[in-house]
Parts: sequence; structure tokens; C-alpha cells
Amino acid sequence: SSSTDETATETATETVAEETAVEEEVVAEDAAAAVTADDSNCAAPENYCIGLVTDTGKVDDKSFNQAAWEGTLLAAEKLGAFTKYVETTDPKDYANNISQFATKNYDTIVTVGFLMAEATTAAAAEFPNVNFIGVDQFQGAPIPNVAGLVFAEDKAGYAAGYLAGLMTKTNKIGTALGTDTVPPVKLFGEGFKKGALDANPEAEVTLVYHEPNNAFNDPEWGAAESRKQLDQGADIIFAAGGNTGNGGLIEIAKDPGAGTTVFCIGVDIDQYFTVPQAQKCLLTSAEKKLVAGTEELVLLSADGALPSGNFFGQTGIAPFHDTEAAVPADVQAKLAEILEGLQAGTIDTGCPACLDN
Amino acid sequence: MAMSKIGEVVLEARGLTKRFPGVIANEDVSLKVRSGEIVALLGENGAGKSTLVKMIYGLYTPDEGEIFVKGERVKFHSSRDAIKAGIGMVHQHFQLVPVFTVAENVILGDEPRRWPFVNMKKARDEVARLAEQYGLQVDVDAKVQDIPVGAQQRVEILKALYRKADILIMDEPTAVLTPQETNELLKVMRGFADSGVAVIFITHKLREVLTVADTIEVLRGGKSVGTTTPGESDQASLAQMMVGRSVLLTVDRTPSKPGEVVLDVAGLTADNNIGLEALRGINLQVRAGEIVGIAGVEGNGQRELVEALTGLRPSTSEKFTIAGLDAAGKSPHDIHEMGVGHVPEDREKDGLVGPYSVADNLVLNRFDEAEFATRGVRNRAAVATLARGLVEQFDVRTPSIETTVESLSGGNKQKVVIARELAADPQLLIASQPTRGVDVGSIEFIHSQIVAARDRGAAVLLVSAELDEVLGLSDRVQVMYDGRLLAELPGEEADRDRIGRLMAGGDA
Amino acid sequence: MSVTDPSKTDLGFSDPDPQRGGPLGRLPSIVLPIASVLIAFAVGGLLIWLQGVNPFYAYWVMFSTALGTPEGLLRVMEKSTPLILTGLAVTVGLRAGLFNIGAQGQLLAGAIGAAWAGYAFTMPLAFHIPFAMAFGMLCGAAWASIAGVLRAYRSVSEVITTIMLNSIAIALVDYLASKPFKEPDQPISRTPEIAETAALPNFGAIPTGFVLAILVALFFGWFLMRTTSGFRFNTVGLNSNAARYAGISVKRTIILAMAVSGALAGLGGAIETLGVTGRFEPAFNAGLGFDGITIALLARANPIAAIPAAILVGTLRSGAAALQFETGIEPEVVDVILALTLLFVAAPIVGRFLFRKRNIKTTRVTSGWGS
Amino acid sequence: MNARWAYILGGFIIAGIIVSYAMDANRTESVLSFSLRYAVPLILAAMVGIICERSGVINIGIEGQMLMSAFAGFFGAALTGNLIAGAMIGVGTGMIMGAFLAVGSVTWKMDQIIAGTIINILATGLTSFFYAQGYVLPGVMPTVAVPLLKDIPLLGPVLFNNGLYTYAAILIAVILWVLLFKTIWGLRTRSVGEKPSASDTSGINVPRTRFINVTLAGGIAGLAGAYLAIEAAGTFERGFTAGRGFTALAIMIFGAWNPLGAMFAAIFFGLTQGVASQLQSDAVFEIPPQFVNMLPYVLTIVLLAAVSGRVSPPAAVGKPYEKD
Ligand SMILES: Nc1ncnc2c1ncn2[C@@H]1O[C@H](COP(=O)(O)OP(=O)(O)OP(=O)(O)O)[C@@H](O)[C@H]1O
Ligand SMILES: Nc1ncnc2c1ncn2[C@@H]1O[C@H](COP(=O)(O)OP(=O)(O)OP(=O)(O)O)[C@@H](O)[C@H]1O
Ligand SMILES: [Mg+2]
Ligand SMILES: [Mg+2]
Repeated sequence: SSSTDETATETATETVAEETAVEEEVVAEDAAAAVTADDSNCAAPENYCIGLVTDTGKVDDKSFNQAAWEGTLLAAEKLGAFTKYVETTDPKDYANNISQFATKNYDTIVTVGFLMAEATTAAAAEFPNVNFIGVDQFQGAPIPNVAGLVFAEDKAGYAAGYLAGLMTKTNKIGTALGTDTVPPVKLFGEGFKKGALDANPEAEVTLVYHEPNNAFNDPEWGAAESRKQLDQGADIIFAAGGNTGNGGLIEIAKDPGAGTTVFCIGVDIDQYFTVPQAQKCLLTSAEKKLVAGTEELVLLSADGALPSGNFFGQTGIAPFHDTEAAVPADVQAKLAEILEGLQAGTIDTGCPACLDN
Repeated sequence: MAMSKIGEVVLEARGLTKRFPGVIANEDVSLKVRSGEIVALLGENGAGKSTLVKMIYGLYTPDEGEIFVKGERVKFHSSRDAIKAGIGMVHQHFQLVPVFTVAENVILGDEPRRWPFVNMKKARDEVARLAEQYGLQVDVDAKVQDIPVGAQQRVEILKALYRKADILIMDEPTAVLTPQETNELLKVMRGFADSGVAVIFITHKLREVLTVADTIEVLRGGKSVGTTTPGESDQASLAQMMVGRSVLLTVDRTPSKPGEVVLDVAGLTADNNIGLEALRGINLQVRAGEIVGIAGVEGNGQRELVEALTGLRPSTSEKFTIAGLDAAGKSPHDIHEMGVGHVPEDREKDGLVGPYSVADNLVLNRFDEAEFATRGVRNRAAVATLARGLVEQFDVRTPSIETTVESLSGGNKQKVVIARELAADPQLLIASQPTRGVDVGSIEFIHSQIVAARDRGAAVLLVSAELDEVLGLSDRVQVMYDGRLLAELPGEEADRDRIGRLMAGGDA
Repeated sequence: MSVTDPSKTDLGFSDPDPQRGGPLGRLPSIVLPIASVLIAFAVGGLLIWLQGVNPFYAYWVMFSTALGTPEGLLRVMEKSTPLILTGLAVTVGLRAGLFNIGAQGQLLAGAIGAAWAGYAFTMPLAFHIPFAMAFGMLCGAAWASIAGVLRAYRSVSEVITTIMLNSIAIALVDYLASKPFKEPDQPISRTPEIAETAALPNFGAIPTGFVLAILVALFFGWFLMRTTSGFRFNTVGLNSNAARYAGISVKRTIILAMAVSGALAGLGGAIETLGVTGRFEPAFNAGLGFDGITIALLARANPIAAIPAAILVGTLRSGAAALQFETGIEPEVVDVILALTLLFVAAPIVGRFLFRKRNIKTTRVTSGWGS
Repeated sequence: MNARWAYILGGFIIAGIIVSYAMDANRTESVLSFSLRYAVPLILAAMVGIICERSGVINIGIEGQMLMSAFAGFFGAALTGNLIAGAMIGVGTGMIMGAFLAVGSVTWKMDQIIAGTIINILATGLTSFFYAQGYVLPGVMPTVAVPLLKDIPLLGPVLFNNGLYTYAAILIAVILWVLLFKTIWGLRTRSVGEKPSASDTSGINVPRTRFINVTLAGGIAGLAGAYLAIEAAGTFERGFTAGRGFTALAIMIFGAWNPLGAMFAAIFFGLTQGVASQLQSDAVFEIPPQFVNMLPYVLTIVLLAAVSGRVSPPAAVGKPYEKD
């Protein structure tokens, strides 16, 4: 169930998941008239081909796989390139899934998720003429044909936490997170906590992680845990962990105070679009600009200017949308200041040292 | 018998045929039963008796033939239809739900109701009243699994009566009863007939047939071989009709020549499954070359005694030796190694593995002995050789030694167990109900094998609820009552009356 | 031969006519599963066709990439290896009357155990591989034994305990891989790479693990049919009362069977670590244990039949990626095909149709809650 | 589970709750609410297991039945724009899945565990294959507070201020208990699960009883699925039943195949989950969250080991009925 439609690609610039309601299309090929019709002759210089390999999970996961795919589609459209994806079902297939593209002479291959780092590096060595973009893959020693798209999740978490710290009336802030054994989740969580406490030293911030089993696919737990924390007086909850977190967002939106006294914060991408049910309570999302980052890197790659090594994608927080009115101007101003500080690197988020505890 | 009360034909079967894969269980069988009449069905194991009555009760559909009830042609699709037509059946294998109470079992399928609830009070009253009326004593609130088999049998009969059956089928109802219980049941049966009920009675015990039946139908190999009456026949002639040859009905044996003490037990105690004391200090000796019989009503500790002696049940004792070796606290495996053979009372549940071949069942407790396995690998040729010999020697009727044992008839299953236990040439044979549910021909054979084992010098402990069997085989008889062994009587002097009184807990 | 052949009697494929003898009589046991697979593919093809793709082309892509190239074959073999072993793990349990749902947890125990034995020690190759493998098996066996002991001594259904132990194992290996066994100086929860001396080599183009798994399956086919211990397993599984009467210690057999079952799953995990992934990484072993249940049931608890069943599953899973690459059909179609295959193998419908007989006896593989 | 042990355990839990309530009322209430909420799908799924097993059929496919119904229920609600319609579509789908198990295990006399496994695999495959994004539920099911009762301290907010599904789950458990142990249907159903040949000879149609019960039980699995998608999570995701169908089987056994026992077992399991997450958020001890998260499973095993050995499944469960 790929979500690739012309209409979608056109409007997807800001609205990551707007197109998700669109009819399913069987084949993951871009149907736009301008682009190369198929991948039978990717070797030809006039045909540009971009492949994407998802991490275990689907391309419509409302999360990082989907975002990377959106970015790829945007770039492909600008380039008039052909693009398609393969979904990984078994991590042991990473290498094979990558080489399916490489042997077909794809020009750029996007691999999604930090677990695929090794397979990507290996493929890069085997196929030196192909450019690789590793989403969420930190590069130790730079390899010429690999660019790692990485994010300082702790910064996004910090900003969201800072906002929560300023906004809370009950001085209780909650979280419902995926498992802490996945570094980005932990970075988001720890950054969030530090930000909230820096903004509001009186606040109480609880970090609750799901068990590793089904960590990102247990929306009922996310919902129940969020509800519990609301019952215990929390008025802002950071629900971060794929579908688990989404369940939390949806639950919080059901609260009678949603959008006025109770707020939720999403993660990764602007969840205003990916979880429309949560629009009422969604204060913001701790964003890593995956779509933009992927798009930018693919374009650079096509330009022959792949920045090898680490490419730091933008982090930040999503617009307030429906809750804008609830955020006082001084809070907005303070937040802008914090975001600037984060960008400039003058604010200590406590991470990545936070990973070690 | 009381021919005067016999009335109209209420049930008639004409030319019934029923085939199962590979067997014709019934072939062109006809039967007529009148109201007030007791018709006895006789036949060897596998002759087709149960099949015939199951067709009448709607459990099987005949392949050919017709059934008439009270003159009307009927076609039953299930037992529900048969019940509606006034037919009741007491099954060979109890059809009771063990975890239900007596009352629940009786009313099942025809519950007094206060919609949608079961009217339990009415049910209990009704069952108690029925029990009273027919003299079938039961505790309506007891769970069936907690009451003795005799009482379970009464529950089965109550079930049929509760449904107001005027045609009552009883498939081997006496197989598990004590002599006293059997006599009671025969009286009850006579009472039914006198009140106009037509009764079909299946049994392997010729004495019962001659006592109670008005008409006797004999089946052999699925076919009718004749109809007779008690007046025209005796045990020997009936046995001949059933088997097709003459049968020895009494055990032919010479006086015993007891040798060394093989089994020596003193002060043996053990608990039953629900933790109550079942053995209250058993003292028992069995010598080589003698058969010691233990008579008693079931449920007085016989099962626990046998299990304690074979290592299956934890026990305490002052002394427990087998051939001079200490056997206390040993595992079933160890006890077997000490030369003990054991014929368990429930062959299906405990004695055999149904889906295994006859051959494998014949070595079930010896498969890992040197003869049948080398360094943990089974020697299948040796097993086959042994099996062929035993099948031949014990006359096990089976298509081949590879046939699964579950497809054999009851008598042949029992022969497999007996063959297995005797083939190891045990020093001590513990046989529990060795001929339960087995036809006369097989009983004769099994008895002769047990005596032969004794004559070869084996010590034999025979536990049986069948008084005739105990008296006929044993050199010495002990009576078990309430977890104790009461008196010891030499085989020849033991008389039925005295033992009967002891079994009921009275003084000798 | 005289001795019960379990594949013929209790656990064989549905035999349309048990009376029929000779070579034809055995035919259905091969024909039936093949027919079932074919029909399942036909129905799966319908699903593919509904998505606008030519099913013949789709299947051709799937099989030609999975089986038609050396790399494809290698991957099929690699994928089938743990599946054979977890299938066997479930099979051995079933034969002793135990339903081991915990192959997943046992496999994880074996995988992380082998990883630790593989990276934390230095020793010569001749010792290191067997040591790491044996240690993985031991971990799997120990993990399964918890369920075995509780079943034998406390009558706790192994179905519950193995379900619970799966969840515990997942949490436990996650902890181990993220704390004590974690590879230092990198963010991912995973163990260090195993030493070269512990890495399983390939036999030419064939992974050693695959050969090993097939040998183990053949061994268990023989073990269950020919050995005294196998006889004990079968006896306890078919009638534990009779087993007790025959002097077999039921408790001991249950614990042993559970431990063997766990060791097999553990071996599957160990081979994954030593032969494929080279280290332990929690996400890398997902789902293998659960596929084991499917395989054991497909193989009707016959160890030898577990080999083709596992290869079928391995091939489908391996071909699924190519299927999506070439046609855009989602890999989940494989689950549908597997479910249908299982349905047609186990249900009497295909047999009835093929052999035009009404009285097909369906056979039981499992024994309820093992009680 | 042995009754004496159940009382002792129950006593301890109630004492613990009271002490905790005295210390922090709000926290106790919220943890208990969490537990009940977590228990709802488990209660419903355990009832499915109980009905099936009491009739002599193992249902290992509850997980798949829930997943399929959650899928149908969610998309049904989204497409019809009506939550009740969605729930009904979910229940209907559950019944179809129940009927599938019934055909396999009763009509075809297949190995019951295989039949259930097929449901699980099929549900995983189909719901994933046909998954589509971007559908949203048309609204939110209201929470219904029971007047008066809701003001009882502790019990009121926990028990009497819930969604309809929660009341339904509790009601179904109680009604099922009455049905099983007091009514004609119950007597017959239990006889069919214990000794089908006795039922048959008493004129009860064994296959029909099993067929109907297994199908109806599927409807309850459907309700559980609808609850998960429409109420609890507010969304459908691939595989999001997350093993609850299997946990429910454990709970069914824990509750000794008794609807009320299973209901309490499910709430107890929910309680261990609630306590586990509360321990994390309070961060009272420095234990890795993985260990805290293991707590419910470890506790279940330990408790079963401590108290078990007294209950056994319905005697005929797992065995297709053949007249002999
Ligand atoms: N359901 C069945 N399927 C196949 N064969 C059967 C079935 N029921 C009975 N038979 C076979 O039919 C024949 C007659 O069996 P039946 O039970 O009627 O004998 P019986 O006279 O009642 O014997 P017994 O004295 O042992 O009870 C036997 O060969 C038996 O194996
Ligand atoms: N499950 C069991 N129940 C009862 N006895 C057993 C069991 N397993 C083994 N034994 C007995 O314990 C002894 C040693 O056990 P071991 O595991 O070495 O047996 P084995 O090698 O498989 O069998 P064998 O002794 O036939 O070679 C043997 O006497 C064997 O019969
Ligand atoms: Mg009979
Ligand atoms: Mg040995």
C-alpha cells in the first residue's frame, strides 16, 4: 500500500501525510509523466533512478520510513527521476534489498534506519558508483559515496520539553515512549526532560518506556499510559514511539480539556497531519525534518555533490496549528530564543551523554 | 420365567447390516422384543452386540435393514429421536460426565426448566424420587467421579428411567458389578419387565442370562446364529453357540506347590488420589507357585494396593520385599526390573498405547532391555520376532503385528497386555481384573495362561471383583474391605456366602 | 517393519484410505501436500491478480530470484536454517505431548548465549565453534527447562509459561544487549562481533549451518523412530498413563523433551549468530520461533517433513522482497499463502476432492493442552 | 486456581490497594483505572477462550480473530461514519472468524490448534495486505458515569466511570458465569466439553452445540477487536493486538476456565502492568525498565507455580468428537 500519487506529491511539501488518504496504488512507481517510465535502463545518463529500502516496517508507517519516502518522492519529482521502494521484513535482508537496486544501476539509494548502517557501508564499498543516503545513520569515518542523515533528537526533545515546561499549569509533565534501547527514543526523552526542567525547575517529569516487545506498535498501551498520567495530574504529555505514541496522542485528544488545559506533543514529523485525530490537543511535535533532509540529500546526490560523512538534518518543533491561541506570546518568544540557542549550540541538552545512564 | 406378562412386540429389527471399514459388524441381523420381555444378547467380543443396539438407539445408521417401534417404521437420526420413541440405553462404557453431580447427569438433555435456568431443585427431587421408587440408591448431589462404579451404573439406569423409557437397552451393565450388586440389578431388571418394559440385556456372564432372560439371541461374527430360551439351554450349550466350539467353563488346575516367599509386605499404608488413607496396614505374602486372590467390592483399596506394590503410588511400610530385595520406594521401572509383571485394571487407559502397533505394545515396558535395544537404539527385528511369537502363542486376533492396538477388540487388547506381562516370565505377576469385559472363550484362555505361569513357578496376586474368578483360580483367598485384608481362606474351602458377607464388611 | 512408524500411524498426513496398501497407498502422503501448496498458490495468485499483476509473472519473479541465482539460493538456505530448527523444536515438544510456543524465547537465549561465547573468549577455531554452539544450545535448553520443570512438578501448562517466557526473554536479551553485553562506543544495542574463530564457515556455496540443520532433522527423524529415548517421548505424548505403567518416568521425559526442544531452538539462534549475523542484535531474530509453529504443523510433527516445510517458508520469505521490487506486491501475500497451505494440508477438503472419498480421516498433531 | 489461594492472594491485593489509597488516593485510582482498561480486551478474549474450551474446542486463534475484527471494525466505523456500526461490523467479522474455526474444528474435525494457527497467520497477512492509511474515526465513544455509584470513593471513579465496552466486558463475564453454571445451555455446553459421548447419548447434538458456541464466541472476540481499534487505541495498526490473544489464553487458564476467575485474573494482570509502569514513572528504584516490564510475566509464572496443580481443562478439549 504505497502512497504515491501525483496529487500527493504536489502538495506534500509541507503536509507530510495529507496524501495518505489517497487511493492505494499497487506499484510503487511514480506515475508523473515527466519522469523516467521504468528502471529498465537506469545506467543511461538521462535516466535518474532513486531506490529506497525501508527498515523493518512499512513505507506507510506514519513515521521515519514514510517521511524518508516522502522526501525521496519530492526530490524525484524535481529531478524527473524514477523512484521506488522495497520494504524490509527481515533485517537479514538489508544487504539483499540494497543490492537489488544497486545491481539495477540505481543512481541513489536511500536506506532508512540506524540498524541498516552496516549493510549500507558494505554496499557502498561494493558499489562505489552508487550514492547512498543513510537516514539516521551516524558516520564514523566518512565514506565518499555515503551521506548519513542524522539528527540531534535531543535538541528537538529539549525544545518541546522547554515548551511543555513553560506551558504546564499543574507542574506535572508526562511521557509515553517506545523502548529506551533505541537511541533516538532515549535522546528525545532525555532531551525533553532536561528542557522541561530547565524551563520550569518546579515541574515533575516522568519518563515511562514501553517494554521492548512490540515497543512501537502497541497503541493501546500508549493510550492507557497517557490516560493514567492525565489522571495523575499531568497536563502535557509527550507521546513518542511510533504507533504506541500515536495511541497516546489520540487518547489525550479525547480528554474534555484537550486544547485548553491538556496538551499532547508528537514526535518525528508534524503529527498534526499523520494523526489527525490528535489535532485538538496537539501542541507541537518534536520534529526531525526527515522529509526535507532526505529531499535535500537526494538532490545534492543527483547534483554530484553528495556530502559524505554526517549531514545534520534540521530539528525543531512543528507549528502549533489549532493550539496556537493557547500559547501566550511571551512563551512563543522565549521558545524562539531557545530554538536559536539550540541551533547555535549554546544550550546543553545533557546528551549524548544521557545515553549512558 | 414369568412368561405370562409378555405382551405385544414393541421393537423389531429386520435384516440390519452395518459395515465399518474392513469389518462387517452386523450382517442381516433381526430381532424382536415384546413388552415385559427380557431378551439377552450373547456373543463373543466383537460379535456385533453393541453395534446392533447402537443402531436401535440411533447412534449408528444401519446400512441396510429396517427398525420398527410399536409397529411403526422408524428412522433415527440421533439418540434424541430414539429417546423420544421411548428407548433408553445403559451403555457399555459409562456415558456420564465425571465432574457433574448425579442429578445433573440424570437430567442432562431433558432438564426441568425455569427458563432459561435449570430448575435444580426440581431435578434433585425428581431424581431422588425415581431412585427411591426403583430402589436404586444414589446420592443425588455427589459428583459422579467420586462415587463407586456400582453407583455409577445405577446412575446410568436412572438416566434411562428418567426419560420414561419403555424399551430399555442394557449393554453389559454387570461387567463392573460385584455379585451382590449384580443380583440386585437382575432383580431390578425383572421388576422393569414385570411393569411392562421391554429389556435388551447384553452380558458375557452365562449365569446371569440363565437367571433373568426370557429369550436369548446369540450373535457370532456379526450374524444371528440362533434364538433360544433359558429352559432349552445351559451354560455349556450357550458357550458352544457363541464360540462355535465347546468351551471349558471351569478352570482346570492342579493343587499348588508353594515355594519361597516372593512378595512379602507388612504394614503397608498409602493414600488415595484425594489424599485420604486408602490402605490401612496391609500384611500380605505370596509364594512362588501359588495364586493368591483378593476379593472385594471395588473401591476398598484394591487399586491403591496394586499401585503401591508396583511403585506407581507412594506408600509406607514396615516391610516390602520382592524375592528378598527391598522394594520400598522403588520406581515402577525398578519394580519391573525386579521381575514383576503387572496387568492393570484399565487396559485402555493404563495398559496400552492405542496408536502404537501390537508389536510395540507387546514390549511397552521392555523396549529398553538389552534384548530389544542396543545402546539406546531399538532392535526392531527382535521386537518383531517376539511379537510374532506372542501373537501366535496367545492367539491374539489381529491382521498383523503392525496393526494399531486401538483397532483390536477388547478381548484381544486384553490378550496383548497378558501376553506382554507373561512373556517376561515374571517372578511375581500382579493381575488386576484380568478378564473384565472379555468373552468366555478369551476368559478360558487367559485363566489357563495365569495358571500356567503359576505352574512355571511364578507367584501370582490376583485382584478381581469377579468372585467366580477369584474362587476358580486362587489357591488362597483374601478379602479386602476398607483398606484392610480381612481373612485368609484356602481356595477350596472358601465359600461364596462367607466371602460375600466379608466383602460387605460383615463378620465371617 | 514391526515397530510403529509414527509418520504412518499417529502423525502422518491425512490418509484417504488406510486400507489401501502398496506403493499407491502411500502416494497421498506426498500428493496431498503438493496439491495443497499448489492450490494455496492459486488462491494467492488471485490476490495478486486483483492487484493488477500477472500472477504467473509474480511467482516466476519470486522463485527465479529465490532459487535461480547462487545468492538467492544462499539466502534461502540461510533463512531456512533457523526455521528447520525451530520447526524441529516445536515438533519434538508435540511428540512428547507438549505444545512449546516458546521457541522464540529459546532461540533468543541461544542467539545471545552464542554471541557472548563467541566474542568473550579466545580459543582455537576447532574448539570455539563447538563451544559457542553448545553454549547457545545450553541457554535455549535452560530457558525451556523452566517450562519443563514447572509442567512436570507443578502441572503448570507449558503453553502459558512459554508465552510468558517469550516476553521475558525479549526483555532480558534487550537488557543484555543494551547494558552488560553491549558493544562499547556505538549507540546501537548489540553485542560486539564474534571472534573469527567462532564464525561458522560455508561449505563452498552451502552454509555449514544449513547442512547441520538438515543433519539434525534427519537425526531426530531417526531418534524419534528408532531410539529408546524417542520411544519414551512418543509414549508419553500418546498416553502418559500407559507410559507411567510401563515404567517410563513421565516427569523426567517431559523435562528432557522440553530441554531438547529448547536446545534445538537455541541451536537455531546460535547458528544465526555464528553463521549469519556475526553478533547479537535484538531485532534480527524476530518471528523465527513463531514460524517454527507453522512449520511443525505443516510437517504434521514429522521431523523429516520439517525440512521441506521450512524450505518452503524460507523460499517464500526470501522471494517476497524480489516480488515487491519487481511488481510492487506486498510481502504479506506470503502469510496468506502459508495460511492457505496449512489449511489445505490439514483440512480434509483437498483430499476429498482429489480422491473422491468421503471418509477422509483427519489426523491430530497436537494434544490439547498437553494434559 | 485453588480457591483458598485465590482468597489469600485477593486479600493481599485488596489490603495493598487500601494502604496505597490511604497514601495517595489519586495515584491509586489512576493505576486501578489503567489496570481495568488494560484488562478489558483480555477479559473479552478470555471469555472467548472459555466458551470455546468449555465446549471442547481450543481456540488459539483469538489473536487473529481480534486483529481481523479490529481491522473490519475500524474501517467499518471510518467508512460508515458511525462508531456503533463499526462495532457491529467488528462483532460480525469476529463471528465469521468464529465460524471459520467452527467449520475447521467441528465440521472438518481438523486439528484444532492448526485451525487456530491458520486464523492467526491469515489475519496477520490479510490485515497487513489491505491496510490503508488516512482513515479517521468519526468521533469518540462517550464515557458513561453511573449516577450515585460513581461517587463511591476509589470504586466509583475506577468502576463506574467508563466507556460502554468496559461495562460490556464486565457484564459479559458475569452473564457468562450465570449462563455456564445455571442454565440449560451451560449444562449442555459443559457436558459437551467434558464428555461429548455422554451428551450425544443424552440427545444433545454435539457438533451443533460446538459450532454455535465457537461461532458466538468469535463475536466476543470481535467485540474485543472493536474495542481495541475504536475505543482503546482509536486507530488500527498492523499487528497492534500485540499478543493479547495469547495472554488471554494464559488468563483463561489462570482463571480456571471460570468467567469470573478469568475476569479477576485479567484485572490482576492489568494491575501488574499498571504497577510496572508506575514504578517506572515514580523512578523509586534504579532498575532498568526492562526488568520492571518483565514483572507481569514473571509474577504470573510464579503465582501459577505456587498455586497450580488443582485445576484441569475440560476433559474433551482439543479432541474432535467422533462417535465410536
Ligand atoms: N466405530 C467403529 N468403527 C470401526 N469398527 C467398529 C466400530 N464399532 C465397532 N466396530 C467393529 O465392529 C465389530 C463389532 O463390534 P461391537 O462393539 O458391536 O462388538 P460387541 O459384540 O459389542 O463386543 P464386546 O463384547 O467386546 O463389547 C468389531 O469388529 C469392532 O471392531
Ligand atoms: N524417561 C525415563 N523414564 C524411565 N527411565 C528412564 C528414562 N530415561 C532413561 N531411563 C533409564 O535410565 C537409565 C539411563 O538413562 P539413559 O538416558 O542413559 O538411557 P538411554 O541410554 O536412552 O537408554 P538405554 O539404557 O536403553 O541405553 C536407563 O536404565 C534407562 O532405561
Ligand atoms: Mg460391546
Ligand atoms: Mg544408555
